[in-house]
Amino acid sequence: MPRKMTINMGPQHPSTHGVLRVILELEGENVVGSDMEVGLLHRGIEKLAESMTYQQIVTLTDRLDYVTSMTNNITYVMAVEKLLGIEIPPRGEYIRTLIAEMQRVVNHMMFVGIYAMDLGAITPVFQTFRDREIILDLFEMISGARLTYSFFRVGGMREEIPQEFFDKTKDFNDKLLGMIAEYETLLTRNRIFRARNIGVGVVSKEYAINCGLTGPVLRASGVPYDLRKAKPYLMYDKMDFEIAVGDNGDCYDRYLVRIKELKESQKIIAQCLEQMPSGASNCEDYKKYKIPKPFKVPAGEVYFSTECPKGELGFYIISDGTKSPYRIKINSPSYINTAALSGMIEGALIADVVATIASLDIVLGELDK
Amino acid sequence: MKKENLKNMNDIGAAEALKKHFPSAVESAELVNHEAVVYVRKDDIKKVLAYLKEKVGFEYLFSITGVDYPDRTPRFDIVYHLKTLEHPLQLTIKVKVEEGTDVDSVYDIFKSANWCEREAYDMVGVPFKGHPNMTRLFMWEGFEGYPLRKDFPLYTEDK
Amino acid sequence: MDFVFYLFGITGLVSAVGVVAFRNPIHSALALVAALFSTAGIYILLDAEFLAVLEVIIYAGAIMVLFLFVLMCLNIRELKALPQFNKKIRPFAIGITAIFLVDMVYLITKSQFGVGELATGKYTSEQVAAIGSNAKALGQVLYTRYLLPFEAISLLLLVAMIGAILLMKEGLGRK
Amino acid sequence: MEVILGIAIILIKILTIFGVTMFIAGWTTWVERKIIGDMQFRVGVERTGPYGLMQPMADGLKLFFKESIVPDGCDRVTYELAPVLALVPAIMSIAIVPFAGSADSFKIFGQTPFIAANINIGILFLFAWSSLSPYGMIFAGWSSNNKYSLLGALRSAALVISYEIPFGFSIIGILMIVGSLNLIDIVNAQGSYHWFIYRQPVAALVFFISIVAETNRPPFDLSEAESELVAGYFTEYAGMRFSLFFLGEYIMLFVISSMFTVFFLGGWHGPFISYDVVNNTWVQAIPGIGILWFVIKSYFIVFVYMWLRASLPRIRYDQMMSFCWKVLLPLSILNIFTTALLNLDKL
Repeated sequence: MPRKMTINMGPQHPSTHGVLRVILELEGENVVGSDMEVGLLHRGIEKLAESMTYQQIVTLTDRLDYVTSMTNNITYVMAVEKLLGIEIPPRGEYIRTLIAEMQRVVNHMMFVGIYAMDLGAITPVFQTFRDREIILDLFEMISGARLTYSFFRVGGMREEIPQEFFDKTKDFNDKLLGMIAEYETLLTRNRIFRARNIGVGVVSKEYAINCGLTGPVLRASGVPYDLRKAKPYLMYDKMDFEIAVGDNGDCYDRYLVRIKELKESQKIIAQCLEQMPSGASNCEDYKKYKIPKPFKVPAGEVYFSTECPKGELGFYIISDGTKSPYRIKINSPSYINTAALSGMIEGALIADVVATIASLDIVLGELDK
Repeated sequence: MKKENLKNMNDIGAAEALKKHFPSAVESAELVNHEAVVYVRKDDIKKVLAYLKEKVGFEYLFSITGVDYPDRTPRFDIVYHLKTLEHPLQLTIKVKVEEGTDVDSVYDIFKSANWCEREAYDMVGVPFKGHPNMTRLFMWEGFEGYPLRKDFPLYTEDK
Repeated sequence: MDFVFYLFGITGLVSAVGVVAFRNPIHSALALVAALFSTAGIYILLDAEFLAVLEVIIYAGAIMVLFLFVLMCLNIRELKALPQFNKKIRPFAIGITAIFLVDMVYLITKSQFGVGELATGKYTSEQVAAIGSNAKALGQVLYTRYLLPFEAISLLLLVAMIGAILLMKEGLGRK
Repeated sequence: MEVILGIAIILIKILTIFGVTMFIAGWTTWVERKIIGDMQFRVGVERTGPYGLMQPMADGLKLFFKESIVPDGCDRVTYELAPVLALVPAIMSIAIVPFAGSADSFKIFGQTPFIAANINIGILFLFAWSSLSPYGMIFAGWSSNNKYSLLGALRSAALVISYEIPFGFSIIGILMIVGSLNLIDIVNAQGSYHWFIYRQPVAALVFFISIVAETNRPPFDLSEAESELVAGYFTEYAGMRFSLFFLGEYIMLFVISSMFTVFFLGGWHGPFISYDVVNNTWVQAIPGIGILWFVIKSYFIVFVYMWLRASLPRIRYDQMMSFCWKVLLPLSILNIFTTALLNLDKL
């Protein structure tokens, strides 16, 4: 009796987080095969970058993962700085660390809310968005934008940060653990939530590594790999924090890893604020790199990556000594995590597919570049 | 080049050890800026990557890129980025490919190569031999040309 | 009352014809539901509201929903042509129909058919009302006079249920 | 004369029921939006009228004048019939809701005023109509020619059939104690404070879970699970046809909550209204207070529904099925046996 039915999940579907198209082959409600179609949001950022100056490309990185623009900016400008061989004074590095962690908090808050919503719980999303708003206001204070900041520039940052920002961040950070506890009351030990998550979308350690999974998804499978510890950049080697690792690699672990990371970020933000040195925050000859004057970058190539909230975001830049890069390759976490989706949803139910997609925490702008 | 020795190595050390192990397959191993870049002969890429994964512990392939050098022969570079998860080591493996020829797919060694190879094919037009589904990834079926080739027009005349 | 009876009777007959005449199985099922409803209406006219409600709950509410469930699983949109009778079956079909017809005619003539005086014997409408309600009267009869057949039937149903589960399990095992 | 009066009373009853239903359905949505808004740190509706009270009206008008799009390739007959089939059971079952009063004390033109149809087998009548409610969903899902709708319809059919069983079984304990299928008898049997929720707690629990499932409300809203099946069986409906489904859902929500009140919360009983056991008569301190108590209790259950919706994630299809067959059904059967043992003297 079972007949196969092919169903199109997306590109217009409430829970594919954008324009991802998953083609499911169903037997009843069980998934027996799946295929994916991406690229509906492909804007050719890599090609665009080839005809823009290095400083202009910062605005393109905003539009990769529009939830975590700050960390995208930081990763990109650090890649170019590495190519140029310039160093940033400690205050600049502390500020970058601080803002990267705040961006991680924003992203993980959004993940918790949207994830709960995809599982049918409609309240957590309002809690997390209410709290996320506070950080967005803070970012607006320093950059003037709420989503696409373009705040960091090669060699430093656009403006000096006012003291008020640090004070308000401290206020926020003191309340953060309470906020996290509030999200957890509705979800973490909820029986339905656990039943929907435990054992769903399981990724084994070997499969995770073989597929090159990254970020919280990799760590949930029991691989304690975090670039902040493995290859410390910025001020992370001076920070005291732990890597969140899961055991089973299921959706529940991915959720727990992110909750743990929220708490660890809280620690890092507190340490950054405490240790924040005074002095300059831009590199010595920052004037040289200021817009609108384009600058040349010595020929060569660099691959630089940081631990973005969603995973490892890397920029592979080949320079030919001119004002624009010869080739930029963006290695984005959503892309590499989504590629492994088919293997995770084999034999699952439709509801599990939704949970699994949501647990990867993808943004299609980054996937499609 | 052994797993145990990785602990005391840096990127370029690993690259040179690789060259020592495969004297014929590896064309060059040098430090470009901060990256250890290894050029491997096109036909040996699968062998080298399998060795790196199984014997050495470079088990994490996370990026495959196509780069177009229109004035050079062979015209394309296919760039593989590999790293180990236990040590902070990273290798950039490059293969030179001439237009119209193909490269061996490494999909059966690294599952992550699935979309990466499709994307490289989509963007610069280098096909991968042995890939189960060598179709375009981002661009639609029937799209003409390969966008990340240098001769792909940035602007087209309005008709 | 007569008018309501004929209304139900005609709807019942028309929809019963619809069950076999529609090409789309879902429409047939819908017609069957309508027929069941008409029957339930006639039961109510006979003061047998308990039977009427049971008819709706069990047949319309449970069995027909299951029917529809299976039909939807198979996803048959429309039959190209009505299935033809197997020639060998035809004499049996005619025979059974004839017996049924004779039976009906006999019963109707024997009971001196007339609206309003259908129930005769021990359980007339008045006597049922004296007991309390239809459901009570039925319960009393079932648990006293017809206890043995009632229990036998329930045992039979239980066996059928277990049998169905066993058959299903075997099917799962083979798969 | 008597016939005309009888017909007039029936007409008045029908109109009253219709008016009450529409009122309930419309403003229950307002209540829900306000309550859930409050739980989610939002204001809820506030633009139309004071406190947004006219919003249901505006919504209704908007839906009424909206174009009703019919999808290509749908089965026209069942497509048009489905919304009606979804609404009719809900409206029909409100006829047996006993808002207040007993059959004996207070009559207008020889009729009990606060119950439209006081029939002997009230419970079975309710079951009959609620067992028909899946038809609307099934036909809607099947006729829309949409795979998501079909999946929603399949889910709802399977669920309603399954949950009908614990739904019915959970009442049997009460029936054994009361010995009647009449709703007024059931309320009277509970007296002022001997509510069945104390005497039949397990049954109350099973009944409540089953009614949440029967009405397709969160966390059991699988047939319209928006994050999985877009909108389930009514994905393809728009305008007035959609609003019929919506109305049906909210009317059923109220009816079934009021049934919980009747079965387990003592119906219209409460403080200031009590049963005089000695004289076997009713003492109503303030007229109409029975209705007030009934509505308060029923809306408390409606509130619990909304509370659930605001706080719980959606359960998965297979988990819900196994929960029904492996937990609720044995529990309700156990409850029947226990009740029978405890009430041997009454049987």
